[in-house]
Amino acid sequence: MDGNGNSVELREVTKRHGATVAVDRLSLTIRKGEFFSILGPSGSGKTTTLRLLAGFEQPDSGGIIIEGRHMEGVPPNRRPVNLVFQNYALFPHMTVAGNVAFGLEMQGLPQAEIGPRVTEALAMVRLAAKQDRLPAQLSGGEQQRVALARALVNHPAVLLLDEPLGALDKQLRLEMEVELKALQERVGITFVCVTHDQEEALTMSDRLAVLHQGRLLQVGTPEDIYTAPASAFVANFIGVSNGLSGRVEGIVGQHATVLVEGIGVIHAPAVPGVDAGAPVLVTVRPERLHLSRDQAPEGYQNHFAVRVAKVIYAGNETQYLLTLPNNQTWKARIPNADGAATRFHAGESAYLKWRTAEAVLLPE
Amino acid sequence: MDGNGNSVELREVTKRHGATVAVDRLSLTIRKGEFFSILGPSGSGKTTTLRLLAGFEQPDSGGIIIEGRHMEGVPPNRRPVNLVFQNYALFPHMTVAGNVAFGLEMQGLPQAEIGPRVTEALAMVRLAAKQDRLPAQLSGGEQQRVALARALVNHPAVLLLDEPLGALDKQLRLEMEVELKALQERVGITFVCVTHDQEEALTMSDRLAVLHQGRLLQVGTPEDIYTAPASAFVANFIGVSNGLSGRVEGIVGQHATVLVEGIGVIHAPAVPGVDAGAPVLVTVRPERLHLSRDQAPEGYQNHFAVRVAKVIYAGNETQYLLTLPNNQTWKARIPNADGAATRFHAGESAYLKWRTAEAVLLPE
Amino acid sequence: MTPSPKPTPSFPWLVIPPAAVLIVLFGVPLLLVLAVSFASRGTYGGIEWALTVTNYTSIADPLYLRIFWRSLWLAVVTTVICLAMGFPLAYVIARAPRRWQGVLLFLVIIPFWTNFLVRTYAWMFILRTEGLLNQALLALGLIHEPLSLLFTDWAVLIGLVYGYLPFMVLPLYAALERLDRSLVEAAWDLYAKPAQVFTRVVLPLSRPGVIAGCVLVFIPSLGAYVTPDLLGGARTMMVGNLIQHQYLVVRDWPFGSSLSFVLMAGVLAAVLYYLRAGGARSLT
Amino acid sequence: MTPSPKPTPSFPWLVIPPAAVLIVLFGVPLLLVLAVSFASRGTYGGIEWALTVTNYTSIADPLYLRIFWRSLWLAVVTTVICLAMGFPLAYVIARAPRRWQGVLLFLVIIPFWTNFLVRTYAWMFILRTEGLLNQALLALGLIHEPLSLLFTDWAVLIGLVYGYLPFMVLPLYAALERLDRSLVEAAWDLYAKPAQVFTRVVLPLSRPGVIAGCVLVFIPSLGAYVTPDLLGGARTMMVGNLIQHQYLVVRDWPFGSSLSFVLMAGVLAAVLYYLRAGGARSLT
Repeated sequence: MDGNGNSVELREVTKRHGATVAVDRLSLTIRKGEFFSILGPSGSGKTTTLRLLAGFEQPDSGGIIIEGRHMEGVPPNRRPVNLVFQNYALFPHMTVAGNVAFGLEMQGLPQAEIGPRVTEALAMVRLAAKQDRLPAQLSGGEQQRVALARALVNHPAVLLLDEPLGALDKQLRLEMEVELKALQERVGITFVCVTHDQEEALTMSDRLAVLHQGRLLQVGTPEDIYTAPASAFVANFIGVSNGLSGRVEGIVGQHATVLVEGIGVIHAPAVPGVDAGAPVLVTVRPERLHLSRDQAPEGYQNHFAVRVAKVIYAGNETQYLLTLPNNQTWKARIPNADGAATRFHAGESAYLKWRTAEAVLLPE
Repeated sequence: MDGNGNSVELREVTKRHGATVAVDRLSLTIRKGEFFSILGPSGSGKTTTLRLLAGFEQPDSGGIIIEGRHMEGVPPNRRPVNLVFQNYALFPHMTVAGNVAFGLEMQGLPQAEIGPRVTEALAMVRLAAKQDRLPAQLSGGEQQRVALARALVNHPAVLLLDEPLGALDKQLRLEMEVELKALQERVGITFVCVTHDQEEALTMSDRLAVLHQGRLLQVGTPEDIYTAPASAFVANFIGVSNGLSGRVEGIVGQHATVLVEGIGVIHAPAVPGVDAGAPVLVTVRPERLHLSRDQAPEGYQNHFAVRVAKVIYAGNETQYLLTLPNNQTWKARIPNADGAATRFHAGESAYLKWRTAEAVLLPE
Repeated sequence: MTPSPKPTPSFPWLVIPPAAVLIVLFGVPLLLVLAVSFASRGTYGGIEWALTVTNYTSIADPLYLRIFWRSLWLAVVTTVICLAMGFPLAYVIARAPRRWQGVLLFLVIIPFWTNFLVRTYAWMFILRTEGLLNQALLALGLIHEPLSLLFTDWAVLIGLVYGYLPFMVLPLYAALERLDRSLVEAAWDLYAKPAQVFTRVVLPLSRPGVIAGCVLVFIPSLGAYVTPDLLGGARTMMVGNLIQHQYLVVRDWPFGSSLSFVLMAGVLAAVLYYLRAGGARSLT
Repeated sequence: MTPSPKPTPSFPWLVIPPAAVLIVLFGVPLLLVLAVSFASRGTYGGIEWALTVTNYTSIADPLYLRIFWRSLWLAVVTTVICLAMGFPLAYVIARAPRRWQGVLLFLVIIPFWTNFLVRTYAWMFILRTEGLLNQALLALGLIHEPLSLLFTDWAVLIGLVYGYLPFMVLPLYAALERLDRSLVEAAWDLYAKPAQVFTRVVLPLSRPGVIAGCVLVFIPSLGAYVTPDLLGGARTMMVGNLIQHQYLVVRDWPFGSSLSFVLMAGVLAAVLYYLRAGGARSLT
């Protein structure tokens, strides 16, 4: 254990698969006891990163340090990490208890110690009653919990999770998001979770990294990344964003004005490194927009007329596709809290409004 | 074609699989040109219903009428319906164009007519450029669109879709929800879609049916079902709901008062058939709740003190787990629109408030 | 999500024995036979190491070419009959309830559990002039004179089909069992009649199994010698009998070896087609 | 989502021929052999339909029992050697890059493309006193006197392993190729050393393949007659030779039939174990 509180460090790690660079000079520091997610689309290198940490693959260059130990040449069976596989990879010929006991047996623990630890791990995932079942006799959600118990029973320094909720039904997924996070807080182990679902990553993680084509785009808390995405890709991946391309007209303190062709002047918070004259993308999230029949600004610094192109009822909210004066289409998500009366209809005109602070300026 | 505007009718249809009743006296009417969804959890009989419509299975009793024709004894190849399979079921040994042409060839159309219709169908799903590829060379989303084109090219009276978006990544799923609905409006064909994802069903459907254990629980527009669920099961399945068990104290016009042990009197809209003294469940959706530090009612008829047990940041909103005075846990989803300053922290006390109209009363 | 090469523990100590086995056990005998085929026959049988190609040139004799031609023809017909009979058999087994599939496969293989010689003799009892089949046909009044069935091409064909049908059924079953049922349903849904479902979807998708089955039946049929010996008699000699004759009776091992290498060359043509069609893996 | 029975187009015209085939082609010859085994030998060979069980009781002769015992022992040893050699071979093939798997399987099967008789003679050339192996060993100075290799149990074992190894490799390959790699990785991740991964995960999960391979090697080894005849000589007779002898030389078909039925009964014990273990489907 090293004293600096880091559980995992990747230093300039590169990994090629044939001609493609799966992971490209990736440097990351994951702290002890945090729930860290690696978020990215298919082919972003997130699964390769996990396999490098587990030891199934070796980096072409760069170093991996887990709990202060260099991992070069250390095979998976001698690393203080355990992996929860995407397909669970439960041993079909062993019972639930047999699966959970496997890691302890391989470590050569005495039977007297294995029994109680298996019982404890199964109790933790609420499966004590099914310890004599075979994996094929369990539901998907139960198999997932066995896979968790099988890894956690070894008290690894780091638990690796590969799309842990990907194979579950939607309802179950929402429940497991909460449960997984609660479990992590209880056991206090570092969790490193790979996922392509941004909602999952935001909900569960203490911090997360966004990967794209093997490169690290941004790392930070869910709120950092959601409210201040570092690039248009991150903004889009974290939740569909509306964008307007323009040029910075002027900057006064924390306030920037952007001239957008066909629309006019837009107000947004200034960001370091973006000066007057620079081409920028102004992004506003669909749920930060306000729609009204009233032309008055009502305290919103940005406001202009739009046409409602499409209305999608989605239970707790209504989604509107809006045609802007420059013919771009934006999306707005308005809560349904106020009832049906205030809702807009396709073809109607409306006023779109948002506050300066809701926009994020990205260099183009 | 019959004159009453109905595309599909199921009359008291029952289907057994061995000892289990997969579909139990199901009666449904689906109108011409509507996007109709059948929503239910695993084992609710929704897939069996679809297979009965496609003709792969025959009902044990009851009748199925499609476009005015009784379907008894009519094999799948002679029904005016086409199915988009959950796994797409594209023929791996045929090109994209070969797959799309298959149905037309089997109907014995002349080659001169098949060519243009295949081209048109592929253009509709934006895959004209890939007509000579094999299915294995396409991405999941592209395969899905080929499956759609292969069914739609036949101009069926009814298009059946089995979990059409189930195998797609989250980002793609959200895009396809909008695209599928737009496609349906363009071609004007009746769509019958089976899904377990309530968000998908709400977003895409004109009307939907909720199934549970082979029985029809409720049928109506998304708004009907979301705002006025007919039972606790529907309320829960359509979106996690908070519930309080109590007894009706009194009813005055449209207004009911419910006495809940440990909390007090709750106000809710009255529903027909529920009289004073009846045991009821008062449900309020997480996104209809309001949380404040201020004890004043602010126009909310229901309000009491709660303790914040857990705070989950989820990008556009924050989810709170709240401990009620009677020790129940409720969930509240509060938009993040107001910024971080107003957010609550775990362990804090707060006041939970909601308006009478936001609650739904269900008989217990 | 990302597809990636997945190195597993490589067990290096496992790699050396199989390499040695393949070379020594399989390679050496083949090379030896090849060498012998270029030697001469000694005065009293045996081998004289005088390098010659006469063992190959003398195959061009019309007598031998006729035997090759007859063998080829019988092997092709056997393969076609096995395919025609084996496909429905395999299809029924693959579509049977899971627990029945094992039993049905077992029934198909059961004849293999008895001695091949004994089984072939059983066919002699059935087919000979005073045999079971003639007696049955006479008793039924269908014929008035016993038919000459034994020692004809028909008897050899029956024996070959009987002997090699399981080699056709097993790979076909494997291919059909793997066939995704939703593809069959999709074709049915897309207006295909059952016969069209079969020809347009089931048959093309089981092609690797068809190829594997045909190769596995064709090759041993071509080289068969016990069946034509017992059921075909002297009139229907096949290449296998010719080789057996050279080895056991004439004791001309070099000529027997060259015959079997020419046979192998012919077989290689079929195998190359088979590999090109990617069918090799599907035979398991 | 719901699992449900999925009736596909049923092609009823496909069901009748296989039923007929199974009964006529497979059932009748077996029943005929069974009938013959209860008949008597005629004066000049042939069959006399005098019902008797002496063909079965006379098997109890110590001479025949010794032959049964030797056959059993040789078949067991052959199976064990094939398993020990076939498992690493199958594992290497199953873990090879996709495009190499077909080629490697082809190499394993290639000896089957030549006449079995020819291949067995090749082993005679290698093993006899003045054969290739003795010459090589003498030339290397490892021995000074040629060894007597031919006409021993060792020669028979080599011939049997050579002949039946592919029957072991193919089902093992099928089982190993199907093995989910993530299970191997999971075991490795859970602190198992490579040898433990092998014994705790790879071996148990390929059990159906092991059972299928063992049955497919054991049964023909037990009934083999060409190999012990050519490589074992008179000293190592096996049941297969005994049956062959009864049929072709002594012409006592009833006794030959009873011998082959007793052999089949012994084999059934193995098969029942095999079916109970659910291995039947995995042999394809």
